[in-house]
Amino acid sequence: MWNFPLFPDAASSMAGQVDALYFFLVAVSLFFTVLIFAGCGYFAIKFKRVDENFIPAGQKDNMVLEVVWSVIPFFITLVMFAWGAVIFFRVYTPPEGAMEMYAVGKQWMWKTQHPEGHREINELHVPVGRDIKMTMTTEDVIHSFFIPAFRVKKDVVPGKYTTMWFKPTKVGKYHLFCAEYCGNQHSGMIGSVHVMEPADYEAWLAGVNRGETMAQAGERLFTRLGCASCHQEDNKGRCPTLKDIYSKPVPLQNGQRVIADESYLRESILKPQAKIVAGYQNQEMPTFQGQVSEDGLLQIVAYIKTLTKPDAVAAVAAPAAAAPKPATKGGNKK
Amino acid sequence: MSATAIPRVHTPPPPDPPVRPAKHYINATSGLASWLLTVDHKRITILYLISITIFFAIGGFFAMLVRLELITPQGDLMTAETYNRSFSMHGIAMVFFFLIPSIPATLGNFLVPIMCGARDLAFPKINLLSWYCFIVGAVFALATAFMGGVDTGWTFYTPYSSTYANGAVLTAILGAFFAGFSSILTGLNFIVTIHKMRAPGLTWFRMPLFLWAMYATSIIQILGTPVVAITLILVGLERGLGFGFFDPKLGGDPILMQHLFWFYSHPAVYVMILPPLGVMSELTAAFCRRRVYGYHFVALSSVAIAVISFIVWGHHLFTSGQSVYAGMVFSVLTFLVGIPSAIKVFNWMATMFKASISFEAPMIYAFGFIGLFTIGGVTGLFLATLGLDIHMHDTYFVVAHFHYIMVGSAIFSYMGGLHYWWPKITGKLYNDTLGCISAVLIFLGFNATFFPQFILGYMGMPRRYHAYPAEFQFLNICSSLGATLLAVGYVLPAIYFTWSLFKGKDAGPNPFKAKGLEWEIPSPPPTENFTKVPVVNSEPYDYAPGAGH
Amino acid sequence: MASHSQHEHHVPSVAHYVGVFLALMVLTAATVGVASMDLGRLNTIVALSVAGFKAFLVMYIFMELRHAPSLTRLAALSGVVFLAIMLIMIGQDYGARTVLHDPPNWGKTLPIDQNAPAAAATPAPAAAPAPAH
Amino acid sequence: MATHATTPNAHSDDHHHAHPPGFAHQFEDIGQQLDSTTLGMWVFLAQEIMFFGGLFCGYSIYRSLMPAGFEAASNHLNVPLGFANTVVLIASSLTMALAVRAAMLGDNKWVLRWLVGTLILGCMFLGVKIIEYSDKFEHHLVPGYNFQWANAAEAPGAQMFYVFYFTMTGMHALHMVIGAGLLLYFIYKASKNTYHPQYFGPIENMGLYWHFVDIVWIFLFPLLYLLGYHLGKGH
Repeated sequence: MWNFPLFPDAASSMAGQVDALYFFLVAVSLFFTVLIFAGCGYFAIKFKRVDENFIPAGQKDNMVLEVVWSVIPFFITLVMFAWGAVIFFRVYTPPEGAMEMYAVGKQWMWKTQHPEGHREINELHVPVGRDIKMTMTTEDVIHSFFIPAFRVKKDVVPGKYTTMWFKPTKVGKYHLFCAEYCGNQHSGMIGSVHVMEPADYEAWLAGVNRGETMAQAGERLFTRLGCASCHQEDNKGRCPTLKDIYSKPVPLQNGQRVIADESYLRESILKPQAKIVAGYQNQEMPTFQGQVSEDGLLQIVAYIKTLTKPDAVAAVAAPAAAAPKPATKGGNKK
Repeated sequence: MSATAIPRVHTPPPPDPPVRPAKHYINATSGLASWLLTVDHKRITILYLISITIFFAIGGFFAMLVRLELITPQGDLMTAETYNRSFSMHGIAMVFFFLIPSIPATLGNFLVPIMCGARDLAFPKINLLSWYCFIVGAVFALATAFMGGVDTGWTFYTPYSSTYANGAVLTAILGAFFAGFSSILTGLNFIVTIHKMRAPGLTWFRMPLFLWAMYATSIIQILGTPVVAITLILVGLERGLGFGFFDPKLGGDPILMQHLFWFYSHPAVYVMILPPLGVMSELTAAFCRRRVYGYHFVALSSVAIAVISFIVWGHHLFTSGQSVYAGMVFSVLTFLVGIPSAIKVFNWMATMFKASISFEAPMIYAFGFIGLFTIGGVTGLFLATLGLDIHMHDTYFVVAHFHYIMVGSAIFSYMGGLHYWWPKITGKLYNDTLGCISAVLIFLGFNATFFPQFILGYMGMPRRYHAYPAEFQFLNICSSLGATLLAVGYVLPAIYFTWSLFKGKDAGPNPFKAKGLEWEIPSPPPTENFTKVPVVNSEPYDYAPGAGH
Repeated sequence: MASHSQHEHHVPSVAHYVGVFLALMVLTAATVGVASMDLGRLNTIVALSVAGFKAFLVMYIFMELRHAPSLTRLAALSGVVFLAIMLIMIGQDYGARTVLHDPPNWGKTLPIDQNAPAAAATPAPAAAPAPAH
Repeated sequence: MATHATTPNAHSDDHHHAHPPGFAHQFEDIGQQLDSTTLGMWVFLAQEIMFFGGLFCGYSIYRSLMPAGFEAASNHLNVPLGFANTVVLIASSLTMALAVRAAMLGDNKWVLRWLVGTLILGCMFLGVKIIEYSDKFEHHLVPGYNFQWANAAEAPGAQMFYVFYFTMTGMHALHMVIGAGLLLYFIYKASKNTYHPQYFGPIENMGLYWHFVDIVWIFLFPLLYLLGYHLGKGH
């Protein structure tokens, strides 16, 4: 009870910058608060009413003074805004080549998953010094993945992926909270993030019973659900190939272009006709809504990512480069 | 003594004690029906005063439950379910049934017609309808409480409130809907009265600043409240009939519900703070015995706050999946809306310069308000800063910030206004020293309760937590101690106000020797306020005639 | 009848109202006519502007805004303006999300140029069989 | 401050000069009363605009997110019936305006006739709505109530369209029912010869409310009915 810290420990690359901004704002606020408290105190004492009938002199309104004490605070706030926006962008822009981790919020537990396939409940082991990109979603209500020590938080919204990243810089065990009210055990939906030395992390990863990796699980699902029959490697199937498409632009049938990121892949699995690839009008693909769990979707998406060779970034390898298959069945079922 | 010698003038012998008018609006007619079916704006003020005080007590009761539970890290006083229902009822009772109507429905109802020089509001029957809407909403809210309460918080976020929550969500939604409708009708009445029923000679810039604040508040009440009404109806339909407005399976987006909800709910917090700012201007002018410095700027800053408050709500959604660019737009606009509030505080301080400040109870409340409103305002800047809000959103820092504004500033100024106009409303004087003591007690209790929560907030303690990690316990204990002191502070005025009703001395028309139309009529005023329509031919607060801008 | 109240109401003639009614009928028919043609995005713009003009006609004539004091017009306008504020501010969030894609894709060096010719990647949609809906 | 001094218990001399019937005491004169009631009505209508605005906002966001589903679903609506309904409602707006005009002239007999005409047209409108709603129930197009849609791809968008179709037209129909109730009240008042050139405020406000409900439908018709019209029939 008595060993109560007054400041959270800073254990991520961004924590220092957020704290610096915090202290800047504390300083500015303290300055203005003391200025106003002292001013009020002094005026209260100095101009105390002594004589009932004394009428203080009228005051001339001074436009310049009004403009000054509006514009100066506004410029100070612009500084706060700019500094805050820069940090906001950095926190919500995962760097390239970050280690992909997944988290699925479910009413009152966090299911985290490593790319190597190991799954944890309310626990997250991460190596120190590595950029970690979290791709998160929820199976029911809105939760919020919040690690105070890393100064980072992002709501998870049903029906889409939200991402955030952090780079742990200090080994240790830190709190993991759910910050968005999600029902009965909202306060029970907590856990801990273990930041470990890379060697210890590898040992821990090896030690734990390594199930199949995400990609392998994704591949198994990919074949079991019959995706492989259409989406063939060399584009012979009735559907576009999925080779080399991750995070590259996909020309759509209505002329727009979309980045094939996780959200696009997930949406195309659940609602195939939402964004049909150009050149493929037929709507053969059934919706898999309800047949694949959130974890399964993450695994399939992870598998599709492995189909993109990292070096094939620059070339615009639009998947439909090959001649589009003529739509075998005209029109579409009404 | 100070360099400027204050002229020593022989004070005349005290005038004979004021006599209470035989006939006034309280004893004009008697009987329950004359109260429940009244169309006199002053009587409707009393009806509202009683009903919102009851809800202040209910909200306070649930607040004490929450604070008692948080003394220990592990949730042992009550189950998580009961805790969630307690803070939800605390939120709903306080926001919809006390803070939104607090000043507009009581001091506003009483003073707007009198300050305008009118006999009554433009639509007296609609004024009574507004109270009955409040009562229907109150019945629904109490029904919610007795049906086991609701555990969605006062924000009703979907999909939890529409599909996963169990509890009387639909009744709570109806309660909030009718309370909102009552607020719309009050706003409508004020706008038409201020526009169309001002006394001859009372131009816009001769109006007291309280009227400016009530006008700005009415704009928000009229244009904001219907949006939360439709949003709550949509949540109700999604829960009741399965219409999936925000259901992701139909392509719906829960963030749209947050957008529509906060489109009203942020201007709603300005409905809660604008009337107190108006009361503050009146208190500063009366107890510095001087016209408020920069009258035009303070008046127009109220309207500026009202308009800009409609485009800033996105700061509630910074971490909710809202686009980063929309976040930046909302962040810069949120800083913009903070400026008019700063202008007001600086102008009040400038009014005090070389003034003659007396320290009756209302002025102690005014000083307390300036302190707490400043802290509340600057902590708002923290949350408007994008980089910090990522860390602080949904933590106790947010809880502390909005309590500094809602309790520290709004209720503090409501109390100040109540102390200032109590002699006018009831014709009775209360014990002034007790008034000052209660102000200091509330100030200390309030700071002890909510300042530790800023520290807890930056430490990362999330909101609405039934149990929390052990290292947060000490600060939570301080907060709970402060809460008890705060409760005592709030009970004290109830005691000496009621005492003053029976034992208080008669207050003459102008106990504080202030300037204003309301101080020119007897207290308590007759039913028709003015026997002859007043003609206003001077500047507001003209303590020093001829000074002018 | 010399009404002593200073509100001398100019009472428009019946023909006046019937004329507006006919105009509204014509506009409604026009809306339906235009809607039957496939003008792509233009359909919505035309539909809304015609509806807006019809609404303006009803407000201006039927609801007596023509000789209403400017305050009443301001009240009418404020409703529309704040509705526009709501639509724009909520729309800018969804617009930013769909068009600008949040940071994970922002700043990528990929040629995400919406109107760049699709480098022979996709034949012009016309070549493909008529998009039978 | 005010030059007016009140003796504490001065008996309030009745200095009001003679007022036309229907005058409310809190006003100075009938002109101020008319201005105030009209302004009050317009402020109420501004609030109603924001109330329906929430629905229009939700509709436009989802329509931009799911255009295909919305167009397919909208194509199911019976446009000729909708067009007929629009004609009926604009006609009722005309009769309402003529009723207000008759009230301004103090001609209570014609006020009564035009109001009854408006009421009949309003009921016709509601009748057509009932027909349309029952048709949707038969085709299982009521969301949340075993909603069925052939084309699986557009099913979510279609259901969302019908969610907004039922809510918007339902809210509009509710306002029509309230309007019809008010019309009955005003028909009763007109039969009592209450309106004359100085006192026609209430009728004018009723007219404002009715025209507002008409304007809401003027926007609803193109947005809901004509959305998928260019896709051709039976799609």
